[in-house]
Amino acid sequence: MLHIHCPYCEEYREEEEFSVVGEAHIIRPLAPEELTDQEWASYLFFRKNPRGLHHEMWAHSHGCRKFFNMTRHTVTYQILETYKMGQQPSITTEDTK
Amino acid sequence: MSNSARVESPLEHADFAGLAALKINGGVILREAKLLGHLNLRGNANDPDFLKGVKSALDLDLPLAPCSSAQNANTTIMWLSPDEWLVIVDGVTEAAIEGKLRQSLRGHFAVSDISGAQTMLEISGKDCLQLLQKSIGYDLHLDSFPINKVIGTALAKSSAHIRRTGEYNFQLIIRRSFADYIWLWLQQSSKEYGLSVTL
Amino acid sequence: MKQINRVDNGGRINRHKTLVFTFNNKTYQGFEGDTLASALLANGVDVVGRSFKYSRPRGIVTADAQEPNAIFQVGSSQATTIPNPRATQTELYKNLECHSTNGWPNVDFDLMGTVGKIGGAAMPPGFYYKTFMFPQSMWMSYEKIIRKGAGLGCSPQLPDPDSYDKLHHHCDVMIVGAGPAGLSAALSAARAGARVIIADEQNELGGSLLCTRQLLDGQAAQVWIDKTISELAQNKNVILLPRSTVFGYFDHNYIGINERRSDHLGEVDHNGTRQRLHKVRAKQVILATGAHERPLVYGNNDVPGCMLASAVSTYINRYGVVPGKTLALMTTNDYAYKAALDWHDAGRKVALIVDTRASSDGDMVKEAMQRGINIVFGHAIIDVKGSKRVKSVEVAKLNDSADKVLGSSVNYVCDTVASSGGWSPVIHLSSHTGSRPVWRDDIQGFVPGETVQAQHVCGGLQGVYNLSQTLKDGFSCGAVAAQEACKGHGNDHDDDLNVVPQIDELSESASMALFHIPHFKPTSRAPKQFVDYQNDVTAAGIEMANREGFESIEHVKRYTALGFGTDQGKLGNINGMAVTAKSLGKTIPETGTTIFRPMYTPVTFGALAGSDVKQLFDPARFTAMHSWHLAQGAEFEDVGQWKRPWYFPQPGETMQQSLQRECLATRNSVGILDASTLGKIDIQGKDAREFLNRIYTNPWSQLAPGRCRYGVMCKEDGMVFDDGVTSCIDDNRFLMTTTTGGAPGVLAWLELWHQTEWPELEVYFSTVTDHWATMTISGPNSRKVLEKITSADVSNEAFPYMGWIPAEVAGVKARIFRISFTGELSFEINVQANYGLHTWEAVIAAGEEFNITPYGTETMHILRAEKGFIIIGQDTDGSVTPQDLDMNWVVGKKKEFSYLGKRSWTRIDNQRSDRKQLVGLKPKDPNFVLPEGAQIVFEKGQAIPMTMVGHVTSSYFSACLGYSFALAVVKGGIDRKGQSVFLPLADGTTVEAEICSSVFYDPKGERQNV
Amino acid sequence: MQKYSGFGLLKHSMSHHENWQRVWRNPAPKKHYDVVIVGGGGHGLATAYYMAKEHGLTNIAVVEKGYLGGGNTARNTTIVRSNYLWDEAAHLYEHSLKLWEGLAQDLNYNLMFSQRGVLNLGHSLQDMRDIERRVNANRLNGIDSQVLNNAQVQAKVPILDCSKNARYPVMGASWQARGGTARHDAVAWGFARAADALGVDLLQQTEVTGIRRKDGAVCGVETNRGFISADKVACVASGNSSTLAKMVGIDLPLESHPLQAMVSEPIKPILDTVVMSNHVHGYLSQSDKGDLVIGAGIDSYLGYGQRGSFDVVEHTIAAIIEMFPIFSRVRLNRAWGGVVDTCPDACPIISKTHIKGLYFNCGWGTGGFKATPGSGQVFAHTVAKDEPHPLAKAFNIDRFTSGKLIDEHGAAGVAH
Repeated sequence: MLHIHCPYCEEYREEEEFSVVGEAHIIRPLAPEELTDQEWASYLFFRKNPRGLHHEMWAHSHGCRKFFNMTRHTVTYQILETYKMGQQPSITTEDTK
Repeated sequence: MSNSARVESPLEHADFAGLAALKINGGVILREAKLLGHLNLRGNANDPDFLKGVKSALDLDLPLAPCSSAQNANTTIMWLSPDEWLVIVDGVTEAAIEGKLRQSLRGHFAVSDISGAQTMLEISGKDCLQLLQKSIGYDLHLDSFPINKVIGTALAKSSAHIRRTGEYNFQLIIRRSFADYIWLWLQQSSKEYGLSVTL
Repeated sequence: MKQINRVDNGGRINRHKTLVFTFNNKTYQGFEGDTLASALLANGVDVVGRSFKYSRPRGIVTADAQEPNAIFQVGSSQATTIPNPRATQTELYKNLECHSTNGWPNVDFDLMGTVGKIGGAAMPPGFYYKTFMFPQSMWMSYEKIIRKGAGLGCSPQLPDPDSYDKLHHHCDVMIVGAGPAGLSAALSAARAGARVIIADEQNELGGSLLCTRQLLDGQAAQVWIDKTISELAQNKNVILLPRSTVFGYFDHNYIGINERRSDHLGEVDHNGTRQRLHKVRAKQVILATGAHERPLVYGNNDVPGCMLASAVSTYINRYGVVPGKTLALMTTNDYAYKAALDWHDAGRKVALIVDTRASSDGDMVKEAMQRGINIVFGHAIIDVKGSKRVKSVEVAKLNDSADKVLGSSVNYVCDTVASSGGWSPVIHLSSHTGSRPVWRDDIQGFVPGETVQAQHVCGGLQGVYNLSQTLKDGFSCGAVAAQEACKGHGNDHDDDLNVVPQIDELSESASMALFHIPHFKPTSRAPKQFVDYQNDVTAAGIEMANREGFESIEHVKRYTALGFGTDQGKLGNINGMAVTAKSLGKTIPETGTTIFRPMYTPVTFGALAGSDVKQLFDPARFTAMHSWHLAQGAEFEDVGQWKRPWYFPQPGETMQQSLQRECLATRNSVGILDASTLGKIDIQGKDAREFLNRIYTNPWSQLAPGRCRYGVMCKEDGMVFDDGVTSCIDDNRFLMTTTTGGAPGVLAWLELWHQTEWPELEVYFSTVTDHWATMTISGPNSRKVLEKITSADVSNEAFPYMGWIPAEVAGVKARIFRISFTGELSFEINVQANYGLHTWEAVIAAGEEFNITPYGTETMHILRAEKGFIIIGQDTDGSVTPQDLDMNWVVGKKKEFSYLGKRSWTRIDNQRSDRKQLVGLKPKDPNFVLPEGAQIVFEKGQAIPMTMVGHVTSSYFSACLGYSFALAVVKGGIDRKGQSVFLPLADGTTVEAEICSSVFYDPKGERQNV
Repeated sequence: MQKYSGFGLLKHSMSHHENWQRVWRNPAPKKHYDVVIVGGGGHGLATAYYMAKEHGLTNIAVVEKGYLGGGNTARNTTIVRSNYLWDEAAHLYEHSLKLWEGLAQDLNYNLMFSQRGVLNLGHSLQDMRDIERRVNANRLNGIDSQVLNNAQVQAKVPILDCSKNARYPVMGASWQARGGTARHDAVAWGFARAADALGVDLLQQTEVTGIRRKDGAVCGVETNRGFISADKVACVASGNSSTLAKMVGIDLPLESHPLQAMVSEPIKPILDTVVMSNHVHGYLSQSDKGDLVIGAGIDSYLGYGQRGSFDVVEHTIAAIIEMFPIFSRVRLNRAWGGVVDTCPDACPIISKTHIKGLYFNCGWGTGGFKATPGSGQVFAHTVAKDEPHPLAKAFNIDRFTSGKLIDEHGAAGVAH
């Protein structure tokens, strides 16, 4: 059970209050019609899936209902930071860029 | 509404009046603060006009700190998220207060009457802390959950907003359709302490 | 009924309270404070079970969680019986009833044992992989026979009368283990002002102090324990949890504890909860779990009477039980001499001490010498004689490297063999979070490795066995943990309080690294040397596995079943690794570590489920009108978590008759449906319209206040995932409805897009599902009913189809929507839910003269299907686009924004002409209702595998049409209307149906518009 | 290869089992192989076996960074069935099931494949509609499958709570009699032993650290034991597929999640079928040793840690008690996790890549074990012939671009 700091409630809460959405910072293409099928597929389905640091989006579903991002290690499960929507991570690696 | 219209809380079937008459001396005391007015208020906390508008409509400052609440004689405001508050007022006044809010607010805001959507349970008694901690993962110790703090959290397999009003006093805001489930949960979980119902 | 092995005094039992119990139907007596194991040993019971594979008689080996043999069935009824508790951890209570779990017909006379003796030789590790293969068809029969021998205890046959619950905690410092290290850590942490929880699996806190004879400050250890517990108990920041096993250590310092609250009192607890699962989020965790003694691996080391040296001491000192008459001790270390000294103190005979080392001059060794106990250095016990109890031991000299025995052997008569191969730190919990243990040669054991958890270890867990050192270690560990946890807000306290008591420590000589005792014969031919008792894994078996190429320790474990018993290798794993290492010529760390997983000891299912059982397994959600439905005798359908009326049977009706009645009443007069469960979302803000344009496939720019529109939502892959009617309340405000099951998902979907992609749109969403009670009156007389209870003008002119009005209904403020899911003239009345039942009853009363008929979800399904209206999740499955549903009319062509899902429709697969499309089906036999889920083929009589082209999604008999009909998806179906398809059914018949329009009733839609 | 039989066992017992041969060699890596298979789990070993047996390629190595069968092969709940919904998946899994039915004899290794039958319970009207649909599709695809009503389910599993008192009463089930369980470790060992006998080099403790290319084609793998040259590299390494793909700059539509499983203490035989429920979210069977083998869904977040969150264990056990109230006093012995690569459509990828000589077999999600022989056989064909096996065609990676997904979330449901 992860212990997650909600950047909006500004405190740690139990994992059961949250739901995970998936990889963070996936931006919807502004002009989907101009993309090739392959580019569109890449947006829809292809993910980094790193073994190591990962930026991922969560939602505080039972709490403030806000979405936010976190940088988490996918092997040790350590959470290095959580940050608000619209902000950039302060901890990155080559894999996560 | 006409006077003939019958109004019922989500826990009407639990017969709290009958249970209160039993006068059980339990470690957990339950009271339904039923049929209050509940308004969901949305707006931009960084907009001074919004804050002013709320203040003038409710005669109460909007609580801006995360997980805080504010209260006066008739009104309680609970922080739900940076742009969302729950305003609890006396029953039947919600429409008028919604109107007042709509009048005094400008720009981007929202008010939704959700008085039918939820009810408030007041839980107290010497064992209430342990009872709640059975199904709430949040730390209810006074250090982390002082009086007037309010949190949205998971309560057993449902959700609730919980506000502390005293060392051994809590308000639980629960959804109407889950009320029966919470009532079952309460009865089961309080067995060892004894549950007394008050009106 | 004399307790022949009970000494006259000493121990922590209450001799004034005799407890009668039965084991294998024989009656015995023990005392309060006994475990089942100590009571059986007190009564001289030798054989407590039979081994799994060879059915060899087995006795009690340990006094703790390591016990592999004394695994019982405890309880007297089919509801309360518990399979597999360890007798060593089962507290005795009055009238306890228990049985051995293996042995047929009984443990003392076991026929399977004979089979084991004869067949055992042909049952080496993995033997089942090598046989029972021929003929192929026979495996299921072989398996039946093999399974006869499976399992230990029996599951109860009746539901559990007990209840269970859980409790969440947060603390600064969580201490696992209340031995000397844990208790001293608790003291110093609590004194520093930390919130402390300390848990221990035993019934009393104190750990090894409970059976030590060492004096602390010149007084019995109990004095220090009492003082310590009293100080902790008085501190309101400290929670003491005896009888509480920490079974798991999870990420982010999350600890699972199973507290046994009533198991020691009797079989059933009717008042509170039998067991409680504590879930602790700790800022700092201190593991003070101590160490387990290792037995040595020698010939016939499983004969009852062979025990761990420390267990012998524990039974004598803690329970006042000497588990035999004459003891032989084999040890690699000084510490185990304590067992012989305790035995001697109890007035019984020590035949000899066999010390595998060349010499030792430790204090206890000297003490044993002084007492005249026969000590043989440089020797080992290589074999044990006896079957149901040790009769004698065979002792031989070891060579220098202790891998061979030399010369000839000597036999010594005894009935008990205590052995000690040193100590293994209890590293299990530290492994749970993925940390790899590290081998330390100096203590011949694994200790916790690096971890990312905020974890501290102290005492025996890191190889500190000296009591003063342990206490000191505990004090400092507790202080450090408290300081880290309470950064800034701890107490100012005086470290000087944390004083280690004065203890006379004994000097000890170094122990010897020895695990597997050699025999004159090679291991493969030597008497069986057991490594893992419960699974009958022998040193020879491990060597054979190595020989066959199973060299990784994980392969060895899996091939031989080493460590897969209920003790999870606590007793045998290290020895098994040592045997493997020796056989492969490697060191133990090279051989590898094993990864321990939760549970540390087994946890009751009921405790893991807590109170989430029966009706609390999942919330049941109800509408405001539920009590009315109940009173009417409705049958209910589970829709998500909701309980919805399915249909309302009248006395004597079949379901089909009820449905027919409900359908006809609605089509011909008026019906009423509780539609409160539909999701409702209040959308406000000036960009609400634009937001809807992006989320829905159809356009929303022109929808005027007072008007309603149906919309479909797609995921980005272009597939439909929800639908519903959204109404314009005013220019900046809309009320969206969603499917019942989709409500939470749709709200989250809207929030996701708003918060993460389009925060610039000024719009807010709020769920109002529970706020409104919704009742739909439908049918030609619905207006007449409504008019009786509202003064609003609800005429078609004033209030046309697909509009909504505010109104007062039955004295209650309401919103009425003229939308229709039945195709009939319909009004959907929404009132604040607290007035829901009142309004419902008023509508029913008003409708009485029109025979207003409540209907449930099934009639709703029939009526909508007659109109070709889809139900998401029934007629769609996540692979269906609006185009597939023949709903091009709901797809915006000119919308500026490339709304969700649109782009995916241009992919190649979406362009196929043979996509499955929604159509109607008319069975050739108008009375035959096609089974929902029936598969469709174009040509009948195909061989299997057939080419399937679609399936029936909805199918009913229509009472008002007088024939059966269905909705289906069929490849290219829209262009195949009029053609026949075939449905090969489960009973072997094939039925024919004709593809037709999906709208069967009132195709022009006139009835809803009147 | 030393032939195994009951007679052989008796013979060896006379010589105290001292003369058993190694089940596989422990060879040093050769400089060059025709094919290097990355991943020594069940699927990789099966691939090697069928490649050697059916395609005559014997200069093959399987490289495994840990020990053979040590990944998900060793961590799953051993269920075998083929009652998938869509034709493409159903044909692949059924092909696999048919291989299972003669596999012990083929490999001369008893995999303890026990066709005790699999029940998938339905608890709602929609569950039952989905079951009808799937069973009908199975039937017409030649897969044994039938729908049982409440009473028939009760008769099959008397200890299942089929009463109306349950929170989600059992309405019926699908039943596949040919489904069942197998001994997971034995599957890896059986394939390994048979592949080794055909000359395949099994290289344990050999970790691939890079995939070398020359002129746009694969030419070998870098390992902790040095470079190994190869004409073709076939990746079958669940939980590591994305990592391997990244070495050559390929993105896969995969997410790796923890999948937990657990066992009770062994109890006397009480359940002789496999019972699964998507709705209450849990499933179980009883092993030949007596353990109740229990599984549930995946943890929702990415995780390579071979462990998940404890609440999954709690919810799963609650689901088991919902189905089997009598197990409330039985005790849970052990819980563990694997790492599963999940695809957006809950179906695998068995595919060539744009790099010549590089192949991937991955994304089996929670359903890989049951497919072991079939996966190996069609992948061996795909690699050996550089041409997708007919049954593998639909599982091409291009389907994510074309949109021709095979959505098996319903049939995959809870993990298994």
